[in-house]
Amino acid sequence: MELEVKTAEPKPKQLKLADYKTDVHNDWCPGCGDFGILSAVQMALNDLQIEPHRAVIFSGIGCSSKLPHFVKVSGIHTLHGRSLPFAIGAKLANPALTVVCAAGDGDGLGIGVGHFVNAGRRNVDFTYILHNNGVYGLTKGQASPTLRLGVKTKSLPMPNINEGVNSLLLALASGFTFIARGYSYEVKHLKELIKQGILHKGSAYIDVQQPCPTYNDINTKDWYAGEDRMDANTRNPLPRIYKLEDTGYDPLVKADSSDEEIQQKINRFIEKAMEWGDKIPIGIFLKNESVSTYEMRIQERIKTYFSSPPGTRNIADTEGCSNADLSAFFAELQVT
Amino acid sequence: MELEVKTAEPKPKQLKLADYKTDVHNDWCPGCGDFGILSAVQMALNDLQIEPHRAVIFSGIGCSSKLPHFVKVSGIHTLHGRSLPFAIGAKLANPALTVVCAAGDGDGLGIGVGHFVNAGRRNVDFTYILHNNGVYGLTKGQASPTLRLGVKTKSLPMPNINEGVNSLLLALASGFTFIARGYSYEVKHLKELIKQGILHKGSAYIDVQQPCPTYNDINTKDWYAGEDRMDANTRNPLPRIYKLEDTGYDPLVKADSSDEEIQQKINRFIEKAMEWGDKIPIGIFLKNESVSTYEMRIQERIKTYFSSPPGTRNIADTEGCSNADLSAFFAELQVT
Amino acid sequence: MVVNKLSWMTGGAQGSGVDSAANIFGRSCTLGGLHVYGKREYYSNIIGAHSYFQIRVDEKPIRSHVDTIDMLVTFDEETLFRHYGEVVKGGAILYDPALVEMTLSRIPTLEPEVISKITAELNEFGLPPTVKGILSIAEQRGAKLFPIPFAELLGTLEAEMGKDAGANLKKTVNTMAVVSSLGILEFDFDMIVKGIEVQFSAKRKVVSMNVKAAEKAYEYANREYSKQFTFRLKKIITDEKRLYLQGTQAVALGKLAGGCTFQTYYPITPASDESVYLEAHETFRLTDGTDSQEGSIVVVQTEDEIAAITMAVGAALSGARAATATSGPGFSLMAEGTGWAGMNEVPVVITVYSRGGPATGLPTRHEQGDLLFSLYAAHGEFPRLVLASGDMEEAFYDAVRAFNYAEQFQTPVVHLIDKALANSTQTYPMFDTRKVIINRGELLAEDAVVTNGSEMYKRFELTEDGISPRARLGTAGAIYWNTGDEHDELGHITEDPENRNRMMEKRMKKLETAAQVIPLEEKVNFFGPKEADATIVSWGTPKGAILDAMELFEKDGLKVNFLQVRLIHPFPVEYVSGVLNRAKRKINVEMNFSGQFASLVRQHTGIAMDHLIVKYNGRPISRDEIYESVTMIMTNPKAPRKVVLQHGA
Amino acid sequence: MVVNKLSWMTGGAQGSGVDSAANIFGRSCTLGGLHVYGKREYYSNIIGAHSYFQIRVDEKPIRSHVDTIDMLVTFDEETLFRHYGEVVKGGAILYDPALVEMTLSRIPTLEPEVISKITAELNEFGLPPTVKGILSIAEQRGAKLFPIPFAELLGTLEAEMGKDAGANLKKTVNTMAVVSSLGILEFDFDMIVKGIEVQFSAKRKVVSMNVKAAEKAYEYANREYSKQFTFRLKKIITDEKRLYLQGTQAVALGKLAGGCTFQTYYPITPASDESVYLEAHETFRLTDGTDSQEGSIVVVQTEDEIAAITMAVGAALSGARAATATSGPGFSLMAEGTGWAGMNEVPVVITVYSRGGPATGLPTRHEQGDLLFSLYAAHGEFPRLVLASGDMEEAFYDAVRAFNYAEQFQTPVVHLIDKALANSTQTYPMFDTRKVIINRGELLAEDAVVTNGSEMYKRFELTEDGISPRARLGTAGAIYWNTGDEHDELGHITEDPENRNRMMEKRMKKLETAAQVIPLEEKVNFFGPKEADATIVSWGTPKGAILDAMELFEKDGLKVNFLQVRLIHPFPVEYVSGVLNRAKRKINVEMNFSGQFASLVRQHTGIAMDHLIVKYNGRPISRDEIYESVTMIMTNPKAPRKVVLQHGA
Ligand SMILES: Cc1ncc(C[n+]2csc(CCOP(=O)(O)OP(=O)(O)O)c2C)c(N)n1
Ligand SMILES: Cc1ncc(C[n+]2csc(CCOP(=O)(O)OP(=O)(O)O)c2C)c(N)n1
Ligand code: SF4
Ligand code: SF4
Ligand SMILES: [Mg+2]
Ligand SMILES: [Mg+2]
Repeated sequence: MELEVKTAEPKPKQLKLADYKTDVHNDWCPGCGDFGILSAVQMALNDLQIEPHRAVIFSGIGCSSKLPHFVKVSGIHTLHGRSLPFAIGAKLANPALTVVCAAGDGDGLGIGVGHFVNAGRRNVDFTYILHNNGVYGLTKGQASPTLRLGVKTKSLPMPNINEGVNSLLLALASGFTFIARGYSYEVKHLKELIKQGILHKGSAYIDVQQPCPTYNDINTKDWYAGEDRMDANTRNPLPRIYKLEDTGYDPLVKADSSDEEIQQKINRFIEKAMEWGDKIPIGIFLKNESVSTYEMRIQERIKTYFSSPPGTRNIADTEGCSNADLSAFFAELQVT
Repeated sequence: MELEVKTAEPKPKQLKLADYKTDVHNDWCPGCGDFGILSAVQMALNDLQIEPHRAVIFSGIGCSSKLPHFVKVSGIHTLHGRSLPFAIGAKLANPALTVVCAAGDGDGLGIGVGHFVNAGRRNVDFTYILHNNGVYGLTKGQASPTLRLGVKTKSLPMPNINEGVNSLLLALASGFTFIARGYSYEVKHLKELIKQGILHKGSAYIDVQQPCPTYNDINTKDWYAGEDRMDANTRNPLPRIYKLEDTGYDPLVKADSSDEEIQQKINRFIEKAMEWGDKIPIGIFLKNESVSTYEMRIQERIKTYFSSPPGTRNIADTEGCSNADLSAFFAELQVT
Repeated sequence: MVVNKLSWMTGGAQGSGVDSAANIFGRSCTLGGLHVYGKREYYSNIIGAHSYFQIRVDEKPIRSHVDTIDMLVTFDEETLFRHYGEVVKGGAILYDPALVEMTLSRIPTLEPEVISKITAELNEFGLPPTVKGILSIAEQRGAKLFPIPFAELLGTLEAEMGKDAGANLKKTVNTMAVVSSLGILEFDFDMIVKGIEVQFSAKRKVVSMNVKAAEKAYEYANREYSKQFTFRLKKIITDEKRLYLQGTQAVALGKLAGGCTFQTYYPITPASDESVYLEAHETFRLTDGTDSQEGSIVVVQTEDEIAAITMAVGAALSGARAATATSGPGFSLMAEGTGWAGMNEVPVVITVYSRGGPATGLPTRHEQGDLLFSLYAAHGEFPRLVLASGDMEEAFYDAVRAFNYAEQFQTPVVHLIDKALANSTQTYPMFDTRKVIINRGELLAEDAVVTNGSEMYKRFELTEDGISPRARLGTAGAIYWNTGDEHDELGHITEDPENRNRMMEKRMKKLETAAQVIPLEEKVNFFGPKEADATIVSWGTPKGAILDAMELFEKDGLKVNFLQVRLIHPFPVEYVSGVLNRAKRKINVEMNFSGQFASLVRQHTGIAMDHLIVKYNGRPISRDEIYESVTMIMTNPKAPRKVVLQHGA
Repeated sequence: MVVNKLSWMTGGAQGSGVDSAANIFGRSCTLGGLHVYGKREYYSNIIGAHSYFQIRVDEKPIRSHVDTIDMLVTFDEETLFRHYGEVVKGGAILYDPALVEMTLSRIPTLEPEVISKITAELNEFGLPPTVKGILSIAEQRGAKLFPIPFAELLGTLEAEMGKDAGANLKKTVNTMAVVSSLGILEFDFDMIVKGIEVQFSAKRKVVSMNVKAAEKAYEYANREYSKQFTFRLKKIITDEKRLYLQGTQAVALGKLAGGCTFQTYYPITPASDESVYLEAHETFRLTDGTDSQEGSIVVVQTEDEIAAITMAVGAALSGARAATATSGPGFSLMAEGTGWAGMNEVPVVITVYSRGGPATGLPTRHEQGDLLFSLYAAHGEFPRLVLASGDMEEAFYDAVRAFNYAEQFQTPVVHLIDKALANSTQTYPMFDTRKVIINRGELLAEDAVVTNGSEMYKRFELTEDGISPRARLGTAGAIYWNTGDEHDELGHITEDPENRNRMMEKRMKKLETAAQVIPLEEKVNFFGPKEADATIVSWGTPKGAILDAMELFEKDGLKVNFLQVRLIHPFPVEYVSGVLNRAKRKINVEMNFSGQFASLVRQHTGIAMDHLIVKYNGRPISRDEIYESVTMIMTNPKAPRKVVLQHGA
């Protein structure tokens, strides 16, 4: 499968990368992995030439969740853990919007994980970017749900007492139809993942390994780059990050894939998803095209859903009165 | 692996099954699958000869969550979706308690699934029984998170618009160390699962397929029994339910299992967990003995945790004054 | 003869068809031009526990239940044991004579309290603990006993219709019981047939069998008992168009009329009935005359109430008139999301159906215990509107207004309904959808966003009245930001103290604006004479019982007036002060323990109510309770400050 | 000479060592026997945004900050731009002369509001938008400018210590700036060395380098500027044992002293500092004299605040003194769990650290906006206690009392603390742990459950005072049930209306019991003369500013007294009414928009406050603000009813 997305031919009034940037002061720490994610988001939107007013970025609360303020598309900075239901509401009310969510790992996999699991069952068309830094950044470095058992980052008084959750596996179990992992210092690669996620029809989950130089002194940029382990021969570091697509991994499940094929793909998925430590794969783990979106399911019930969605349907007549003709419903209840 | 648990030699003052029953009127619908689960719980407690005051059953809200009132051990009928954190609090404050949770599928996998996922990371020693009936029983039959896409049970105005979640897969992704499935009309088998779950050191998850004759007219007792599909030859129904242990399936992961073995077991697990429809396996899917319990992790930090746990540690001296000697902490802050 | 004035009741195990039986009665009466008020009581149970349905019938509109029963229609023993004591002298008990030997101890669902009360009474009378025993007490107190030999009647029917009908015939027992009562009342049989047809419109097949059963029962009961009974129901010819509906339907219809296009919910008693109704009515026509089902509402069942409120808010951001409906436990989970909507000035409607609290409480029982919580839910300070409807008609129109207010003032609106209203049934003159005005406030049209090149659209522009022009997400030219943090006009985070002051003042200003803009008649209702010896103050569903009791006060020559507050927040301080300053004896009526509304009145006006009439046993207030308690307060100089009402099974 | 009376401030980017610098100052002063009050302000940011630390020093205890700065100690330009205007005539500004050419526009973190204010002022004076410009303004207003040539001093040091020290030396700039100020103040150098030692006790290696830097800075600044400056700090010999601590530490220590053995939390500003402190101090000795660390607390970081409250409740059921600590957003999520605890009579303590709301609001700023929410959080009615501490000492003892109340009355207790208290530092006489009495109420010992054969232990036994003997889960003989549904004495569900009444009355009775049992001195504090011309009423942290201002009123001959309410619920109605009925001019002081406490006073007493002094810009109230606003109200007959305080950067 091609990772790179061929983008639209330049239109007469081509939007530039700068058009996706705000002049809001960015107060992330120097060296924070979030900068790479921000760039990748802006680049992806620009590559896809999405008109800024048609895109909305939702976020929760955390360092990472400040992201929408730095992107010049509409941005809804919601509550801790709640970006998904806000986003789903907005998307279902106006299915023409391009909806992206940015959440922290505490935000999305701790307090907000109930929405994550339940979103999987719906397959609403959005792209969910999880800033996975192993810590609660904005509250000063407590362990996040992805930090592994026994790890002691800088600001923990004791080693982590909980096991870390494998978010790729969780996304699979929850039913996400697009599952990928990126790395915040592989900006171009990440940009392609985000584009693929946006183009995918359905719920796309992208786990992004994001170093937090301030609080996570274990999973640092150097660690990902393998600076702590040198190849005895080349004397070069042995990077932990590698690309799935370089191994011939095929994430595609089609509507007509056989059960056997699917089972095989899932076994492969799990094998890759469980890799950690010495080898950390990035790339697209799953792209399942066999599942309808929630919007399509609504459309089956409400024939005018796409043409006249909840957000923009006219509800009043020219005189400002309700235009709902409820006579049929009143008739059901009428007695005299 | 043996499913059956050899139980303690009858003690002088043997507790009888009746000792685990209350005389509270049971108001479940006739034919409800919950009755089988109730019996299995009572039998398991009795088989293990657990003294009633040492056991506590927690539940959420729903038909199924009325269960604790019918069992004569302490019973805490909590809030919708919250049985797990209540139970974990009680267990951590008194690790000598035998803690069982009973929850509905809406309760445990809808509103409460955030606690489920996060409980997996802890591995506190409890047994969690999920009454999986595909519906929200007590609120009159809305679709629960396990009901599959497109299924239209009796009380739904339209076919289900969400995909169902696979709770076994979810339990695996969350980190549960004991994962099983039972069927509420296989009471003895279920009883053994519950006993195994209680004896397991860590978080045990038992999904119980539970027919709700009132609202779920799809996954009925007859359906599980295969009454709708007859063997052409024998003219007997072809039951959907079968037992994993009859197929030689081995759920055991030991502390010293090799990575390869674990990967294999997980592949097998997933294959089985994904079976549905024509073949529905019950039995123990996973018993992972390689993970420490949360209580053990606390004990490593607080040496007197088991001997003097939060619930029963003495906090006052004989005169009724605080017995905490905080002089060392005050010294840290003292300035003159 | 008492004509067209009746208090009627039936009961039985949940799932045994009590509702459908009662509805046949209710529908027949309404088809015959009569008004009804019906009240349903049931346990938090699916099958087996006792439920009952009390219906009052009259020629004029009635709005409440009474404490007594003129006709108790039963087909099981539990209903007899629970309700025999409520039947008036001269009233009737219809029952199955096969049950007379049934004993009290055979009914596992009776609470110890109930058993001991009955036992005490039986002992007093020296009677055995059987149906026979309690019937005997009832008879001694003046009730007429009308046994209906169901088995016999069924036998005849079976003989007529053939054996095959047998099993299904048994299911008509409810119908037979109900129609027996109508037979005794000599009500127009055609109306009964129509009633059965409407009731079983979804199961056409059973109609004829039920009609046959009805004929038998009608004829038998009419023949045997009519002459002994002094109540009658007579058909009335009217050309008024009427609805026979439940509270949840009234709200749902109001939402549809009000242009609600997005509703989220998580199942909960009694709120989810509203959402399920909406789901089943998700498409409809528009008044543009086209034949297509262009009208629609998307109803989403969410994973919990946190998602319900936040998803509704998300939809509102995209421009939908969005709402969610819930009850106490769900509302508790919505606090944080409501605060976010307040901070970001998002119009969203939260319909809260109060039920018995705290915690899970009495999930199928009644209470008005969430008043103060609805005012203060969520940390911090932000504007919100709280309105409370007193009956179904108000609920319908308030459902519309809630959206208008939400969009006019760009803020969450809590619409308080309660269990009693949700599950009662009542006749109303047809609602007038032409009265439904849609006011979307300062919502910018697609092409209305004009920003000159360098200037951005300011979602939170500072204005005189606190209201900033609002754009939907997706509007060209109107990129903007929201954040739960304090923000500037663009919606970006800022912690500047001066901006903070301006934004707090801007948001809170909207409460003042709302207080000015909303007309008085939408805030309060005032009933009765201007000058009176007692002034009742209340909110929500006690309205019906109070209004019905006021007719009795008038008859008694007692001068009582009644102030109903509908807009709870912003509180109509001046008007309420005015009324209370004039009032001689100030009586507060509400359905909770502590008199929450009375404390709110004092908070706003400094005025302490002289008396609190409260009720917190989970059962709604009846007309009789208001009548008796208010009369007692007015006539007894030593009346206690707090009167706790106790009635209800 | 002004001796031992100083308002001092330092500031800088987050992460640049502002805190540690300020603490060196604070510690040195406290080690020298002086009292300090320190206030910290910072953005919701990790690195880079401006934070500042203001410290007042005095010989007697002080409890608040003031609006002016006597000494502004800086090492960056932003601090100069933000705070130059606050320096008093005769005060000093210490700064790095290398920064004087820095321009306003180069600082991206300044809000537009701040920039335009400074620009306006510079324009007025006709000065350029540089550090030089604002220093010139300050100088014209009478501030002394004391440049400290950090680069030069570092150069000398490097020369002395060798090149290797270079990089690390740079980090001592903060120390140098702070010590420079102490040098000018001629404070005892030994105390400074001790202060540095204590501050860097965890990083021993850097101590000597900092001491060297301190020597240089002290000597330079003392030599150059002492004579020009009229403030001095002098060491005081005292044998009073004192603590120098923060609010979160006071609460944490109170919890440990009070026998809290189980604390849950979900990270949130500013509450989590308390839990992190507890986690780092999870084992300790007991007073039985043994050497072992038998004392312990289990601290659990949960997945969210719903889990935090419910897990704490679970632990309480097992007998633990259990608590959770949170701030507004988290508390919003705890509503439902709190209601369950109320319904099941579970003792649990919820420490709520108020911060700027609504929603995410101003997460690192101050507000008392959650008062009414804390009273009504959760649907339905149940008893709860709400207490609010006014300072750290109260916070310590109240943390103990919260558990005693919770167990005595078997109900949730909300302990209101706030951001100002959480993050300020203050000196106190050593807390007396012998004063800590543990009252576990009716908690049954392991062997105390006596039930005769057939009779079961009744968890919810009906009693006179509403309190039923409580057993831990796991107690032999004491099997019992809890349910959020209404229940009988055993804890099983029942919907019986009479039982409902009894249980509601039983639970609510506990509020009356609490009101009777809790001694007045734990409910309120009264300060000042009995008769006065103005009575201030307040709650929580304004206490410090009010008390400090009262010293000024006394000097001015104004008669002012002050009622601080500590037990908010059950409200001390009689006492408060008594005080207010005697009061001439009633002034309410609190940190929120709408005057929540004033409305509560009116709700309970009918008495309207004459004036509200409120503040909602996110910054705590200062002594000067109280002094000025109260004086204005007392002297200006046209003083507005509502005075909004505005100070704070
Ligand atoms: C309900 C609620 N609880 C707690 C908080 C406090 N809080 C703010 S940010 C944050 C965690 C951020 O961690 P993460 O989601 O991993 O994002 P990061 O800062 O690491 O990018 C928390 C707990 C909150 N805002 N709301
Ligand atoms: C916060 C909250 N929301 C909603 C409810 C209403 N409620 C009661 S039971 C129930 C669902 C029960 O379904 P399930 O958990 O599947 O249990 P079952 O009845 O099927 O055994 C719901 C939604 C509640 N009690 N609390
Ligand atoms: S704390 Fe960590 S995640 Fe947050 S901004 Fe700093 S480096 Fe980034
Ligand atoms: S509704 Fe279903 S789950 Fe509930 S008691 Fe009845 S049969 Fe059982
Ligand atoms: Mg994080
Ligand atoms: Mg269920």
